[in-house]
Amino acid sequence: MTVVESSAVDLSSWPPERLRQMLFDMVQARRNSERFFALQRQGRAGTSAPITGQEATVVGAAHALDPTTDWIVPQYREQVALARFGEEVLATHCLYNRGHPAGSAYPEHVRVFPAQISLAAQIPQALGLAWGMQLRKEQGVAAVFFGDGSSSEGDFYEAGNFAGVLKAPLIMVLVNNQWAISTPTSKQTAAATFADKAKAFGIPGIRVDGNDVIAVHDVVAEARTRALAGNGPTLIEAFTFRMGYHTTADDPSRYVPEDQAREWAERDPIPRFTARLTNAALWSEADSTEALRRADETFDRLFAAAEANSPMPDAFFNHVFANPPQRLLDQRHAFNEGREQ
Amino acid sequence: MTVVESSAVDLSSWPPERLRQMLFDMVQARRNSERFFALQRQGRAGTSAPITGQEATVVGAAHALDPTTDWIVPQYREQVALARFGEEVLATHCLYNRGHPAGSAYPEHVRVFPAQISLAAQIPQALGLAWGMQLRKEQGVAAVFFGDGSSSEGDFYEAGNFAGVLKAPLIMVLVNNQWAISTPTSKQTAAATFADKAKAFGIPGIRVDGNDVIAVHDVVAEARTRALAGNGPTLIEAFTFRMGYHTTADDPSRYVPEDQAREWAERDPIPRFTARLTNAALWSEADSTEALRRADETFDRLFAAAEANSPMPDAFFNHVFANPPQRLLDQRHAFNEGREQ
Amino acid sequence: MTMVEAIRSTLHNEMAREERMIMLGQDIGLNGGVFRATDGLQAEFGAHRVVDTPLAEAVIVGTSVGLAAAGMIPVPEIQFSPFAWQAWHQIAGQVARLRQRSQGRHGMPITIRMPFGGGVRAPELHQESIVAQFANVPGLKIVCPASAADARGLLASSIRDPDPVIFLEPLRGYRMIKGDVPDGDHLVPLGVASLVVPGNDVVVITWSAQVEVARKAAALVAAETGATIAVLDLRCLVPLDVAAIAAIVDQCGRAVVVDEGPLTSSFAAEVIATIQEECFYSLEAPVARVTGYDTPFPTGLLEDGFVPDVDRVARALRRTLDARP
Amino acid sequence: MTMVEAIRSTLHNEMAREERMIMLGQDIGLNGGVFRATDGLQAEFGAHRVVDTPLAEAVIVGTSVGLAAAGMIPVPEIQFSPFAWQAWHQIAGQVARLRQRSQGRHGMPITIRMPFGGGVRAPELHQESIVAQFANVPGLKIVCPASAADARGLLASSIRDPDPVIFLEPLRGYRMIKGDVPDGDHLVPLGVASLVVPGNDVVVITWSAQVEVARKAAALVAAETGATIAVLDLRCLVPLDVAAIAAIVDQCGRAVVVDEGPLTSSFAAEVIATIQEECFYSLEAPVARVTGYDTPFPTGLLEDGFVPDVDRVARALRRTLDARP
Ligand SMILES: Cc1ncc(C[n+]2csc(CCOP(=O)(O)OP(=O)(O)O)c2C)c(N)n1
Ligand SMILES: Cc1ncc(C[n+]2csc(CCOP(=O)(O)OP(=O)(O)O)c2C)c(N)n1
Ligand SMILES: [Mg+2]
Ligand SMILES: [Mg+2]
Repeated sequence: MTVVESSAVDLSSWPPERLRQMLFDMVQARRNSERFFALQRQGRAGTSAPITGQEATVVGAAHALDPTTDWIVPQYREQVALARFGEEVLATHCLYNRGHPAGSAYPEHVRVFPAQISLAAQIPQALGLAWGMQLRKEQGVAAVFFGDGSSSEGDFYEAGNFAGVLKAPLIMVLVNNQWAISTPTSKQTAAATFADKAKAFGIPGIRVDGNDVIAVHDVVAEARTRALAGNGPTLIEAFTFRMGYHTTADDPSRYVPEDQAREWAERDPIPRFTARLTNAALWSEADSTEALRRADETFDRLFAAAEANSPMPDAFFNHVFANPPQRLLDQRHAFNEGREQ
Repeated sequence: MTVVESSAVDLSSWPPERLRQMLFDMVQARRNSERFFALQRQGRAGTSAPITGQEATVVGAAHALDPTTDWIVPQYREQVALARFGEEVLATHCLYNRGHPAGSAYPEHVRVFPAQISLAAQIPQALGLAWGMQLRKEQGVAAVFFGDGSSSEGDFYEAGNFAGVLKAPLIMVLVNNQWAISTPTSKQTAAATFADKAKAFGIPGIRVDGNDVIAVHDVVAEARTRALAGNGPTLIEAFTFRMGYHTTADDPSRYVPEDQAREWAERDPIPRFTARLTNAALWSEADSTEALRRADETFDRLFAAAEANSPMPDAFFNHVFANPPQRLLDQRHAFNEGREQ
Repeated sequence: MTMVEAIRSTLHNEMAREERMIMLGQDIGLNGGVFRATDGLQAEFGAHRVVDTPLAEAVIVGTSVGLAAAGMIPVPEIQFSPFAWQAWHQIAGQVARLRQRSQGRHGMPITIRMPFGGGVRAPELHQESIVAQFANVPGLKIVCPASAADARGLLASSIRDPDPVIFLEPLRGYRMIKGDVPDGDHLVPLGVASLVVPGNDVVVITWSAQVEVARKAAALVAAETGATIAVLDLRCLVPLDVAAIAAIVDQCGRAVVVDEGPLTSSFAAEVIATIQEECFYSLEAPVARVTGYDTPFPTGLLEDGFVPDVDRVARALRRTLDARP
Repeated sequence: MTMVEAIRSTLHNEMAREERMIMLGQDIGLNGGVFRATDGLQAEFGAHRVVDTPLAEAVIVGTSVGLAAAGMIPVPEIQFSPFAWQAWHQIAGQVARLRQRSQGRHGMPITIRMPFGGGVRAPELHQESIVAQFANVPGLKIVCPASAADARGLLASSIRDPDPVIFLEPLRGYRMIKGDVPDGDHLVPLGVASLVVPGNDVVVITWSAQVEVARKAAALVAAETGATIAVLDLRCLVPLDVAAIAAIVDQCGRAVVVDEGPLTSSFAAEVIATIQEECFYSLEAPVARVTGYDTPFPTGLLEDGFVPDVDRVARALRRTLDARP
């Protein structure tokens, strides 16, 4: 297992706009979470899972990928932070939040897989995507996100193990935010680190400071290079912290120790990267204000569009099959007749 | 990962009778497999899975356990080699072989769990047994056997991971016989060794020469000591070779390379241990002859008893529930009426 | 008392009564369960008896098998019923079979608790009704209380039953279903249906949260038509109270079965097959079924169209009453 | 040609026809499958298209989802159908839903092949019929050929179908079922039942290996009684050919449904519920069902008592013919 931190990395080799974009994406991600949360409390939005505290992990990884060739296979928390893969991700996720059937229907060119609720089930799927690209000789990788909790599911291990055998171009990003709802990692595993689990698969395992966007970017970029060179998958443990609620339905004050919350507030990835870019004269307070303003503007526009998008009541009959059986057509007909009575 | 071989171990500290018993058990185990195989070919017995080549692993492990306090949770291949846990194991397994419903119904004092067909499903169960003993403050361990193939199932990993958290008195004996039906271990995993998978659980992982009965005994005994001291589970990879058929329904000549079969024939655990005991003047050719005779005598007696034991045709209605629903009683009644027509 | 409080207090009573009982699942300890069904129990009985497990359903159920074999009484929780699929091989292949596989040696006095059913606009894979899949697994008992009192009586019976029980708690009923609950040792036997509304013209047969829907639909249509409409709460799908079903259907000659799952291979189909076997000659109209549809359980904006409601049950009642004999 | 040879040669043809097709499973490569259903295919098409996987059903199915999303046509094999339980969360929760979850973007043209059914005295968890559990999962098609020709025609249609198909091959029929098989591109559409024996007095409705049992029982009872007895082979449980069922039941007025699974919540119950919805007024006798029992599938010495046989089907036919209208 390799542990990676970036404090030593020299930012001068980076294009300034890329660095600024990453910070912007992080600010926007948090803002999106806050907006969903507030709207839920007002009764205008559904349950949501804030990314607060984990922005560096998702944004750093996304920026190491190429949205035109690589797939992101998320769990359920990352969608607010995937601006790198197009504004359509947030637009679609606004529908998701409202309980709209098209809430995971990303447009054809957006290489983001539908949200996964059945935890860890996305990992074998991401492996299949990576393997498929390999078979079809497409240059691309699949990067799958999943939590410390999800890593306890058989699907994680079965996929990691098979990925090792296939040497598939898969990047497994294990987001260790130290909690699975109320369950701390100490109850999730006795492994020294989650990255250690790579040993079981015969693949590289790397632990990275998940609150350090540059470090995350670099390990994902390296894993991507390895994967594209045919050298197989990598397991990356991004060590971070869920700074807020599991979801809008949760009350972390029941279980998160205050000390831990305080300690990690100081390691908040956004002030940290803001300070770094400010020191490098790449960011100013005005930028922060502007970033929030733009985030709000985007969110308002996309959420309003989602609110205006009402599915037909019978839309849940769509897309069950490409060739629906007569019996299902009959049911739809009866449903619509009933409604008309 | 520790790799253990025993060539250096001094046998003089061992009670001679224990050494002789282990060799006897190994000879008997193989003989049982041969007898089942031959009877199947004659149409008198059902499908069976020979232990040939793996006797040292099972017998060595069983002799490190205490049949009055420890549980053995087998897969489906070990039962012929569990004389240490009482003749009842073979007696019951003769019923199993015939397709008798009592084929996994070991008597109350025999701490052997029913055979497992749903591969790896026994591993969480063994963990539950170990955990239960821990909770009930019983001094004992559960030793679970499973194959290299089974180690690819989620159940193995979920159980190993939870075992690490619980520090349960569990010994996981991964019988790496290099094949899962026709699938070689190279297609099963890319891990350097199976013992390495222990890293994913934060528990000790040990690879042992599975054809060396003393070495197996010693690592299992050590794991048992550790478990009883409250220091948790151990994963033991017993590296061995399936010298013959997967089951009576299989044809290994389709897939096992001849070289490999030849090489491992030379590492056959029975000649190897026979030579060692013979060198130590603890065994003679006459003992081998006598061992086979006794094995045959036992097998004949137990198999004949099993053949004489015919279940009632409606016996499959027994023991579905402790309190069977009326509907099931009605079905049984109808079944019996139908038969009488 | 709400249903969730009836469940919580019953778990409390059973834990106090039987020291071999152990509860295990995700977030059931310090957090008291995502619906607070286990609130306070870890504080009272200790972290060794109310165990927060890793996020892995198969090992929650699989260890329960071993715990039972070791003499414990495990009461695992699956956080939402579709996640029982992750443990399906342990439930269908193991829990349901160990007693027979061992010819009675390893009884499986396991009660697997889980919420199910629609009405709370949760994300997908939270609200599906998969009762028919459980019911096709021989060796399981399936218990679905519809009232707070039954939640207590049936849960206590399930935990004390020597056989494995799938105990299904209605998600939207946790707080919405309220009622008096007998104090202390209240037991409701498994396999005895309850005729919650008597009637002579048609009967609605259902279970769990749909009992309330059935009551309302029955009242509505009774008021409209003057018919007397019975409601039979099955309470348990296995053991199925065939005698109670046959008695009320024979009496009414007409029946409607309501099931939240999809139509095809629903448990409603089993009830109808049973009715036509038992009551063929007293049936005056086809038995109607009101179920979900053969689609995945819809997302929040659409779920009201999927879950049987008063309107749909009422329409089925009218159609069934109108059918010529 | 035997059924297994019909399957093997069809897999061969489809692999040759569609280069995006990939087969994956345990022991399907060098070993050619434990029943030789894939014999020689790896040698011909390469180890990258006929893939021996690790022993892990969930990842076999889970990767198939991703392969499909990447544009491949996956044809995974589950070695014996009860081991589909290890992958149940991927089958019921994912394969069946990705098309809808993505609103049509990620179609799932996956055909999951697996043998099922009794008659070969295998150890437990090899011969169970779990069709009713599959049938309760919306989004899956379920195909069960009864003849060698249909094995070809339905398998080719399944593989070419854009929707996920559970393709169930009768274990004891692999070698016992023989018949002429049309050469080349023979397609049988999904969802069209086959009236394999016409008749007017009663119809036996079934699928897969039980079609042969039904034929024999029908012949036996027809000879005894002079009745004309139809046999309807459903071929597919989903799409269910409701029109064909209704037509023949309306014609005969009497029906027997045969299903190898346990009684409770069997697919037979679905067929009966459908019949009584569609044909209530033409039914002259209760529809009988002949199924397994509500017990685990028995061990070898006892399995003959569990699996419906000619004797049991014949008795159900006699009882149904004798019933007063
Ligand atoms: C298979 C499955 N089991 C249980 C749940 C319920 N559940 C939803 S989120 C969650 C915790 C997830 O923790 P983790 O994987 O660490 O992700 P995080 O929420 O921390 O991002 C649980 C138990 C689920 N969605 N799926
Ligand atoms: C869950 C499950 N999947 C598939 C099978 C079919 N099967 C029976 S034995 C076997 C190979 C087992 O290999 P391994 O675990 O290495 O044990 P070994 O036979 O070598 O002792 C397979 C695939 C099964 N019994 N259970
Ligand atoms: Mg987490
Ligand atoms: Mg093996």
